[in-house]
Amino acid sequence: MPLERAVAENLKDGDTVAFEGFTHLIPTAAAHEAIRQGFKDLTLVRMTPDLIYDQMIGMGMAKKLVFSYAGNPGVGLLRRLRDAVENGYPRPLEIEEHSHAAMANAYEASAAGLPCAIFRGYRGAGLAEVNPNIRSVACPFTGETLAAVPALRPDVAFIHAQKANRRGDVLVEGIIGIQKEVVLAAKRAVVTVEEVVDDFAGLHPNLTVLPSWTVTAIAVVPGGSHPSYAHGYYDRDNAAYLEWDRIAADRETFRAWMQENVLEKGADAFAARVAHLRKAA
Amino acid sequence: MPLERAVAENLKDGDTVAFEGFTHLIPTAAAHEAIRQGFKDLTLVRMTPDLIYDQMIGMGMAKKLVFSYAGNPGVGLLRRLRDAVENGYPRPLEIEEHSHAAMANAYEASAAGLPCAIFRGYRGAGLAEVNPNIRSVACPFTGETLAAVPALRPDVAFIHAQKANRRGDVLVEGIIGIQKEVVLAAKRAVVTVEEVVDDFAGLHPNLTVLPSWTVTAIAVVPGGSHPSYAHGYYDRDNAAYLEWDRIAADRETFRAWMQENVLEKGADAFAARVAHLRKAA
Amino acid sequence: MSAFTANEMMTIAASRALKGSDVCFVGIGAPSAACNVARLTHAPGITLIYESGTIGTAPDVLPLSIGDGELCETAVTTVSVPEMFRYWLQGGRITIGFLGAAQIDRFGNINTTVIGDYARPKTRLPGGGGAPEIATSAQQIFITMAQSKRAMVDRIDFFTSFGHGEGGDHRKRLGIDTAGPTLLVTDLAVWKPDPATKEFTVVSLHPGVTREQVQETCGWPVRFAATVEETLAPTALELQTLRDLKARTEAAHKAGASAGKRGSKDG
Amino acid sequence: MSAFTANEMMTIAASRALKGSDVCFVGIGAPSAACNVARLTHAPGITLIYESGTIGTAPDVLPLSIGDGELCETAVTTVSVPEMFRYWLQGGRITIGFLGAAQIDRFGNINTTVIGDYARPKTRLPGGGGAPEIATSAQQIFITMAQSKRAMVDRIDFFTSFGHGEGGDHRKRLGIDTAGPTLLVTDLAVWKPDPATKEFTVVSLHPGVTREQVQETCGWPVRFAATVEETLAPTALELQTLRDLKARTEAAHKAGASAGKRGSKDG
Repeated sequence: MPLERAVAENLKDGDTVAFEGFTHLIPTAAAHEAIRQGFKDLTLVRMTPDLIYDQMIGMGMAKKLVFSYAGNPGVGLLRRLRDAVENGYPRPLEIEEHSHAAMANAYEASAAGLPCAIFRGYRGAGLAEVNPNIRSVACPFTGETLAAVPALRPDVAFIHAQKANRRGDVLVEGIIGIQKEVVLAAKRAVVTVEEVVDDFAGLHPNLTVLPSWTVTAIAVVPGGSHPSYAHGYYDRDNAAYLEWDRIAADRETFRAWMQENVLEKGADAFAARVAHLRKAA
Repeated sequence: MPLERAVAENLKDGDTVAFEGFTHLIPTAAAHEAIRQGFKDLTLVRMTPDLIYDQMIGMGMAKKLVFSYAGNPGVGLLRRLRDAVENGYPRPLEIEEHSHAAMANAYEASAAGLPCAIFRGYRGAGLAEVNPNIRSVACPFTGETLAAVPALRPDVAFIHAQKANRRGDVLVEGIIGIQKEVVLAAKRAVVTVEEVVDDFAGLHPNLTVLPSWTVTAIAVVPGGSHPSYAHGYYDRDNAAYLEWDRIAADRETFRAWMQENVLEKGADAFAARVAHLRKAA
Repeated sequence: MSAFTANEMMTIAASRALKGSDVCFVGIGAPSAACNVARLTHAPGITLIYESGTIGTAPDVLPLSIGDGELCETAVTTVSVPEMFRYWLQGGRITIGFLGAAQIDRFGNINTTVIGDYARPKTRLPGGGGAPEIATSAQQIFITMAQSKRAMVDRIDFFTSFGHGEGGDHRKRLGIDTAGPTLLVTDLAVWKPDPATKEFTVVSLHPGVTREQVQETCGWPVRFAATVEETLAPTALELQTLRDLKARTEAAHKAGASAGKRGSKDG
Repeated sequence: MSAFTANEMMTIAASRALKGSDVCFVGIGAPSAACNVARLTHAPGITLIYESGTIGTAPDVLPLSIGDGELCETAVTTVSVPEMFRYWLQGGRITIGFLGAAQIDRFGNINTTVIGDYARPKTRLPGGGGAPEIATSAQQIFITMAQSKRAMVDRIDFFTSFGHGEGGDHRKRLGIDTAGPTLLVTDLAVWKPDPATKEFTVVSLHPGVTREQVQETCGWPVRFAATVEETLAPTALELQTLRDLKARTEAAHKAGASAGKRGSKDG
């Protein structure tokens, strides 16, 4: 299905939405489509909000951010996010902050149908004092106090993956991150893929495959995770991450860049962006 | 290292030990070596005790069994285990009985370093009334009552796997069951493998590999999971499972069979047992 | 159509209750045969899951165990056992849990644990395995078993897995929000729970079976629906599919010699 | 030996603290460089783990992010992020957690969350990521950072991750049974916690560094060990290894053009 329709049919104003990807397979094309469609009042969930959430926050689409590490990976801070948190520009942003362990466990618990996750965490950590969604339970055998966080159940999850087959099963490989858990945790799941193949015959039986009936919609967008990368397809565009630091530093520069590179473009622009990052044959 | 030494150095009388394998990759050779070395007062842990625990219980080595399904898979009951539970022969057997979900979660929790596992289980189930290790916790967010079981931390785990490399990393593939969790859950882990290869170069990055530093000892025993199977090496010996029902039905027949096939044999007997089960080239 | 056995009728009647959109958690034995007949006839899209971790499997022969190699070789993906019980069963992904039973009562409560007292059993059965959580996490439970007074009893000796408890809204009172047993297919009849009491009620008799035969092989006073239909006899396709499946299975499982023969296909 | 920078000295001094038997949870930046220099010099057996799920990785160039493709391509295995935090970190498999810091206090407590008040921050930093649990689940914590009064402060603004708290047995009082920060390597000195108070104490000054320089770039009154040694200058091998690594890294990361060049090796 075209990405435009997949996004329109599955995302609504006010939704809690996760565009997940752990440095690898970040669903940039889907995020840009959501920006073009101009959704409002979103609660954005992600372990590692990076460029795409900086962009959505900078465009004023987010009322709340649930996260565990908000940086431009390997570069520094996220300047649109800072502007929203520090100055309330373009609108104030409520934040719910966790550790990676908490977020990973919370997605996992939701995929497992549980209302909460327990883990050994947050001991001595300041977040436990500022986030009311960090609570505790006592182990009924040892009495040990364990941290508890609510399961993360987004209304909709977006991920990028390498391949789908004609039946609609999805393959994720390489750094698989949290891709499987977020799809199983969410009420609806939209996947962009690099390509569609006839079938997955010959694949090793233990790979990370999401059966077709766990996925709501699939859109083919080659290059759709640029400037992140897709293992086996193209490399990370490190220069784009460095460049983002400059673009996001200034409100006007940011606006102009978004206008030119997101609002006036479509999903078909991504293939060209990764052309120079593909492996030599 | 020779299996004899790997077992002698890692198993002691009175240990809590798990010989795990979920229909696939059952560590029969290791269990037979333990029988030959005549350990006593073991607490045997396994989701699916089958022939090898029937054998160890029939030989009087076990004082307790922790399990979730005690059958001869696809055939019926375990007759030596029944004799121990129903008649105390050759010695009484204490049992701690769980569901599969509970055992799987308990191994998982132990691999994850937690003191207990919580899950949505045992609702309306009789086991919750007869097993004091089934307790509950309330979700601190929803108030829902969830089942809790203590983490399973065996003194030693034995598994069978397909391959090790020269560095000592271990590959498990196909039906991976609980192999990884039990190794990470146990204090010591002994692995028998079909073969050793130079390295794992070219393997897909997301396969189930246990790094060398998670494994205490490795012994090469081709055919070591007969009459179970090793995916990619040989098929399940269904006839042996059917035949076991006859052997185990009678105390004397059992004793004679053990004498001939276990006590008077060594690990090197396994290769021949699977010769007719190997795939045609 | 040629004659058929009661067992064949049972398997085929059970298979008809499955839809192509179902995600089915399959027990070994009669459930496995019914699920695979459904897959090979009217429900090719059905997803079969075995608790060994194999998701979307399509075996050519019936497995002897829930972890046979062919289940993995033909699956969409094979996951670990903890993941199976956490993401797939507890995660609410299973539409139909298909169970057998050593003992069952009129409310679909199942015992596969012990005959007699738990601490001092007359017969120690294998135990629950996955059933306690299948019974409460799968959206619906189908049960299939041959009738006998030993198996269909007034009171089961142990609650291995919870059906409708004492009937009525007992599940809801325990906070269980899945439907529980919604179908029982025996070698004689098709049963469904009464909407209010949740007692299993005969809704259809297999061809040639009388009400008396059903009562004679059941340990509680059998209730029949207002209208009891006759189960449609197996079609030629259904019967042929089941018999071919059983014949392939028998050939494959006969002695260890199966390996060589299957090698050329699997290798 | 040729001259070396303070930053090079810092990385190399940190690398020396790692052993071949260590299983090291690696943060990006200086920790990553130190870990890889150790691997390429005296500790080839070391296991490097990045929180993206890559276990036993051996990158030829330093990754810009913790999830670069080469980490996966050279790893023994790559697991999911939940598994990484559950089995590998929380499971107690990590001997050394290697962290950087925006702010640190004398007890090794770290802040990477906010400068100023949490609710109304002057500067919103990236946050903790994996650090809160690395700090308590890894058997020991090594920290490496450049000294400055802005970074080494009397009181940190936020307890992102717990070091020795108020010092002494504070960890034990919270039920934390791991050792916590046992080493701090800056661009000027090597610090270790006092056995009793747990306050970081200078045990070794890098060549040419004075006590005054250490104090001038530190926001608390610095304690020096009874005997303060001089850090061994980088060996030729160490320096060459680090510089080669940095040169390879720079070449690889320069513009997107790296892909074509690396293709022949990776493909």
